Amino acid sequence: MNSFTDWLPTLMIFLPLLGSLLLLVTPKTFRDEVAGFIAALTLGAGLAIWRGGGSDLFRWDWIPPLGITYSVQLGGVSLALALVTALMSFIAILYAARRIPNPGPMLSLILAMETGLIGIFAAQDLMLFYVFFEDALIPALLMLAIYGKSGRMAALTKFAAYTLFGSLLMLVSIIGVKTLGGSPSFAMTDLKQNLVTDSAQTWLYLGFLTAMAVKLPLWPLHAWLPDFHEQNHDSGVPDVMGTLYKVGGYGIFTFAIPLFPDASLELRPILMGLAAFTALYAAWIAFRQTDWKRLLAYAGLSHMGFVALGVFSLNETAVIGAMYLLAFQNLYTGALFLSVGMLQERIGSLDTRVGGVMTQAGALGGLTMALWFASIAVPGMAGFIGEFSILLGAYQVSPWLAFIAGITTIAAAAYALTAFQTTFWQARPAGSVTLRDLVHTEWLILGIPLAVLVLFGVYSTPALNLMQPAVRAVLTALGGN
Amino acid sequence: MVPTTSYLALSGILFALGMIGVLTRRTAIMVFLSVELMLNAANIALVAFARSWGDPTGQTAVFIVMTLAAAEVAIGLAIIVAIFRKRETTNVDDLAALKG
Amino acid sequence: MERGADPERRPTIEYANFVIMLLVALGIGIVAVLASALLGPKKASRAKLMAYESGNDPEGGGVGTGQRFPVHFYLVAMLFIIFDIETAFFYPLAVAYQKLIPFAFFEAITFVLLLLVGYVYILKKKVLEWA
Amino acid sequence: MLQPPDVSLTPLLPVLIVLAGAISSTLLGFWVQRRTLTFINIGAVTLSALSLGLLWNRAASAFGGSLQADNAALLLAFVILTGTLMTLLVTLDTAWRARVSFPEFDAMLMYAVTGCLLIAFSGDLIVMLIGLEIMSLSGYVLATLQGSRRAEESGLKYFLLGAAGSAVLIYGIAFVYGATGSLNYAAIAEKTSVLNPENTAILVGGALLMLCGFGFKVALAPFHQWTPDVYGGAPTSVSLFLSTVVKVAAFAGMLRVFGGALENAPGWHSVLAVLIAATLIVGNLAALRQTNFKRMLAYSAVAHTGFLAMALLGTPQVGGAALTYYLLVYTLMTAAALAIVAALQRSEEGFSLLDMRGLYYRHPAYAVALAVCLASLAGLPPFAGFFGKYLVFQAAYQNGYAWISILAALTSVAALVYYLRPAMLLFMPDRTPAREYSLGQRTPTTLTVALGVVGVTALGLLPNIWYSWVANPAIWTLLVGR
Amino acid sequence: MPDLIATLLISLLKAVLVVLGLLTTFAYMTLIERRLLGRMQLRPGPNRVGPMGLLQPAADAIKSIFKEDLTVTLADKLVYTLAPILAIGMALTAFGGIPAGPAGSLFGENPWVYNLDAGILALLALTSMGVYGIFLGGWASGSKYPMLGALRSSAQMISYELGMGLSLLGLLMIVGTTSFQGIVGWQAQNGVLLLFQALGFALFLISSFAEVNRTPFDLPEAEQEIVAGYLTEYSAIKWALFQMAEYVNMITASAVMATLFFGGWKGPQVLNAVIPGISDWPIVWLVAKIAFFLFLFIWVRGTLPRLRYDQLMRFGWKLILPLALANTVMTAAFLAFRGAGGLWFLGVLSLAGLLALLVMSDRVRVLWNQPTVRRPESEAVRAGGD
Repeated sequence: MNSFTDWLPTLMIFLPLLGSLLLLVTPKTFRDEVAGFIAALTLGAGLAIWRGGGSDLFRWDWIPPLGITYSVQLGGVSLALALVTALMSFIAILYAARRIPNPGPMLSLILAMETGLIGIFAAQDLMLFYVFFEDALIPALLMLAIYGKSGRMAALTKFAAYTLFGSLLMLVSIIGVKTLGGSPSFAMTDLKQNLVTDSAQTWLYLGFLTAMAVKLPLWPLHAWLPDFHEQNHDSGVPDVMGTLYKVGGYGIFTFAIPLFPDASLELRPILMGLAAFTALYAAWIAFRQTDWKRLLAYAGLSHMGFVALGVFSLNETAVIGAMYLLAFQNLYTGALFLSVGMLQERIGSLDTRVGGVMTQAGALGGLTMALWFASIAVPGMAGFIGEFSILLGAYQVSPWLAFIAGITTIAAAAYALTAFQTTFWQARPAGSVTLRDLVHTEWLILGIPLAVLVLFGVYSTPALNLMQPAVRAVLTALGGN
Repeated sequence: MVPTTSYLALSGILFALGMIGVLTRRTAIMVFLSVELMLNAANIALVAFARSWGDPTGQTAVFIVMTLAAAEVAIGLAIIVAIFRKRETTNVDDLAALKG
Repeated sequence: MERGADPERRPTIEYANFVIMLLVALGIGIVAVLASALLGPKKASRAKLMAYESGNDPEGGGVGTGQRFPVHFYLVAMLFIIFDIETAFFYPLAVAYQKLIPFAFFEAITFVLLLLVGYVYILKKKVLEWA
Repeated sequence: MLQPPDVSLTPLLPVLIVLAGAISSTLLGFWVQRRTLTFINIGAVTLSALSLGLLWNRAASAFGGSLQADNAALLLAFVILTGTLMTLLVTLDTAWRARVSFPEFDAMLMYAVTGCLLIAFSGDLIVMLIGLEIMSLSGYVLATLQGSRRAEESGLKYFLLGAAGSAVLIYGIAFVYGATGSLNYAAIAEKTSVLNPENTAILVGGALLMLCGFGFKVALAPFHQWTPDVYGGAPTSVSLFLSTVVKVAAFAGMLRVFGGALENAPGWHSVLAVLIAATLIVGNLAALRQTNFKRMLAYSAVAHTGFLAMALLGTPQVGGAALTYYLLVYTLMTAAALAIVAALQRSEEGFSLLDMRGLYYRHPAYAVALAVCLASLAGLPPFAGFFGKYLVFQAAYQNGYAWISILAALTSVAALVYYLRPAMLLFMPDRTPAREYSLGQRTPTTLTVALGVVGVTALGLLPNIWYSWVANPAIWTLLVGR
Repeated sequence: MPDLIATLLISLLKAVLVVLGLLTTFAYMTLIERRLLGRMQLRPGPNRVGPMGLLQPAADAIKSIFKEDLTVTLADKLVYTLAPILAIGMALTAFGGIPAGPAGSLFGENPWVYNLDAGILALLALTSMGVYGIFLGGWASGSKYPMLGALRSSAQMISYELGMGLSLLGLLMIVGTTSFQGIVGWQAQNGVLLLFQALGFALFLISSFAEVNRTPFDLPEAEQEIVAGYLTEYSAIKWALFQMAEYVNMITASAVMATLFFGGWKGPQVLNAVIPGISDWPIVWLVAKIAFFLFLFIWVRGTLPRLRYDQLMRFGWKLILPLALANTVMTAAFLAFRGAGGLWFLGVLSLAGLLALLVMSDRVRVLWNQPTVRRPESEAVRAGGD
């Protein structure tokens, strides 16, 4: 492999950050274009890596005395997630540029956060992972701070407190993994050869899990999520990034399972139970929401319960499904947040009971409905493949839990369709202003994710081919099922 | 020859008295005097130990400590006087502009 | 040379002598005060016991009532403390001076120079002026 | 005819240069303006820092080992001088407004730095004590110098508690001397490795008393009560100095004494661990409740004391490196944050958290810089504060104090919240009129802030810039000298 | 053990003797002083009580004991009573350490009450304690004038104490011991220290005048300025005790000067040629020298006017203190650089310094004479600011 491809992941990680800094000095008139261009370039870099079949591990000793390395690799699951991130960031930028009056800081922050997110996926060193993990937090917080609503301070505090509570415990675990295992560095390659054993492993796993459970999120560490989404800017752009930031499932898959194999087997029933409960509980709560943002937040939570169920089951099919779902739920949940943003722009509210939107804004309604179908796992959409695989895999491990999770899909249909119906179909109150339908880039913003969802719902082979070897590699390390 | 422990007991008592003074007295001057008491307790301990080791280092240390005490007196009194001239009180409890 | 004391105990004896001297000296004062208290007449009146203020009725006064006086006196007190401590440092050096030459010479010069810094400072600050 | 005495003054060079600056401030103040003095002092501090390079790896010592210019001392001195430089730069701008613009201010500052350096260079307890007292006494004056009610009050509190702390410390020194018969670090370390039982009690007592004394100086709970009042009540540039340089020096002393001389002494580790736990809890939780930014930073300084002290729980080899790394980072970020406060505040009370709302739209550069400092203080990567925290966690962890690490991690959550809240407020759009000084940006302050922010970022991205200097374990095994 | 008790009893006896001797001297000092002053001022002085007024002291003593002892209402009773006792106690104790002859020369006993190695230091410490007596006395009176007087006196005494302490440093460097016996012995061998420390002696002499509150430094009792200073509220025996302390201090100061600079209890060695051993006669020489200094005290009182307070303080701080330091440095430098040479050159230097000072006295006088105009407070604060 030539040196350029070696550098490609690094380029993909830091290109957005450069762009973000560049935006600070860009004149106002070009700002949107520059941001879009950078995001597109990042996506292009990602696609280039995909074409090359993923990148090799790139390792550079960052801080030798501490054993912290800069190890990055994009391939398999991480590449898929990075691609989705790049795509959704691009779309978020498109919408932000159109929708937000003074988008400068927002665009910068989206790009900065993109760096953090891609970094999270690319990191193959625990410390580096932690660094990116925290880095992605700051832009998210700033977006909330700058563009949020009146109650943002409380939401922000809650969000930060939960995340950091978890991540600091994770940090202690990380230190523990290296110190107790006696590994020379924090790079995954070294850590895997120096596993911690016995009860210490369980404790460290728990520390790690706390962070990931917050970020999944998993009941009972999810309380920050609805507030976070509700208080964010109406356009839904920060929510897209927030959705992308739900990297808990990935973290457990890439780091926790290989590093704590015994512990993850030991704790499997409890964790699967929690996951299934989260899925069902979130669906139930979502059903009662009358605010689109909160509803979507709980819907996302419910999906994350699924992802967690898949990951914790340690079953190959389920894990692949989980990763698949994780990747693609970003697309539809993100797109749905944007559609909600468009809706809000038109009717000035996020209420699910405005009624009659469909008659005046058919295209918005139609695309939104299609995205909801993806969300509730209608066959032919990418979401279906994910959820189905998870249930299939989980059933082999624990039929009852799979059954509980299965109920969730029905519940999902219920809450999604109810809300959709009250918003778009029901009779429209008299005296409302007329609504504009989708215009210009809005078509692209909702259309591209939908297209991708349909594409991978129908023709899933490329994505599965990408993920399967990675998942298998992780799970074989467990020593079979 | 008086045993070292007696000196230590004396210094311990002085130190304890100073400590009690610091903790219970409310006038700046009295707190300050209690601190001086503690310093002298330390001096006694130093001299006693110096004698028991037959080593003059401890005695030179006493010299230093005395100087420190003097410097503390100078600066401490300056601060106390400055405050007293402004508000006619040196009661520590009355100083509450900076509350926790 | 000393009577009734081996060299080992001589300092202790001398300190005992010192205490005796101190007690006798203080005793004289106490005896005198007591004698006067016993022998002197006691015909106090209110006017007699008033504090003296050039014939006027005294205002204020009394111990611990926070009488104000020029801040200069505080300054003198502080300067005294500082310089006196310096002197205290100088005494051992002076006594051992001839044994410690040349080190002691540089030591002394440095010491005096530092002292001078402070002295010049207070001089320029006009602490030593009484106007 | 007269031979100069055989005393090598080279190891003293950095101290002497700073002392020369102090003395020149004392005397020249009558003839030249204070700004000129400050420039002279900046020059002196820079020279002193350069002379550190001259002494590097020479392991020089003077006065029979009472003064050690070993690499540990040089590194600590470098941190001290950095903090001093930043303080001096800030005072160029703000001293006039803070009504402390007289030569005495500079003189006291430089005397304090002389003391700080002496602590770092100390080779026995007496030199350490002298340095500590020079530093503390100058500190009391600095805190009071403004002459306002608030400053005087803070000065008195600082003085009374500081003096009590010194007394306890000296009593501890007396006991350590009693147990070992020496005041020299090396001799103490030698004696403490083999102790007969009756002396052990005295030694433990002495170590604990010294710990309490140092606890006062570095503001370990429950000896921290003076900190918020003093840092909050003193002029901001003084708070800056006290919370960086003075604290660094006090920690240098702790490192010398506990990491070196008393390393093998029993008992103090566990007590220190308990104190640290208390400090972490008290400092972080109290900071959470503050509404004044300066006061919040004061409590955060208490909390940071807890983190810093964790390094002392590690072995000297690991802990010394961690502590020194963290100290520089701590100095940079705290100084930069307080420099911004000093530049923007309307009164010396600093500003309330709510005043910071929307600062980004009025002073974008300062706001971003402040946010970076806060993020670094909070320990968010990639800023250097993170690696500082990481290193001390690791140091404590490796030496068997996992529970402290976990507690520190948990209390850090509170820390992150109270740091991030103002950081976020900075960026919240705000229509109300500005409540800070509008003519903030001036070259020296900007320079200080830039130094802090660039330093924090650079050390975060490439910690090796500084860490490779401090990481050599050989430096810290010789904390006591030969 | 009986041996020890005997030693202590003898010490007690000596202490009582010293105290009685001092008190008698004090009593007759007052008479002599008044007579001498009278003579200087061309008037007879007290001459009614007894032949030549010789019973005057006894009359005074009886009077002060039988007078009414007042304690003003607002006074702090305990401190008010203790202050004069402290003053006289310290003054008397200080004298006990001065040797009056060689060891064992007083009927087989030592002609001193105690002999500490730190002789000079102990003496200085004791005389410093005298300040407490004065200050506490003024403070405890609970009245304005005594308070101010006490402050002034204390400030004066501590200021000159510095000069006094520092002016001895050169002497100590030369001799290398603080024990009186050692110093006397050194002088017997090398010549009296006055020869080598003329400047130091001059400074010590002046400081001593200020320390014991004698003219021209008798501000503490300057009746014209602040009533009677710290003594205002004192009467009867307590007042007498303060007076007593002052005179005893004067005697002590004379004795110290005699011991440190004039060879102490030893007479001039040259007289040994006339009467062998005369220079070693105990007590005689010391008494003679003390008498000389006492006369000097009185003589000065009859000659010089009193200084103003600001002049006094400036004189102490601006002249005595730096000169004492200079003397120290000069001696130190001389000792360090002299090589094998003798001390005589130091004597010349010292004397030259003293003479130079006298010659330049008009220039030097500016230091303390000219009142400086005090700047307004605000201006002083701003000075040097930017």
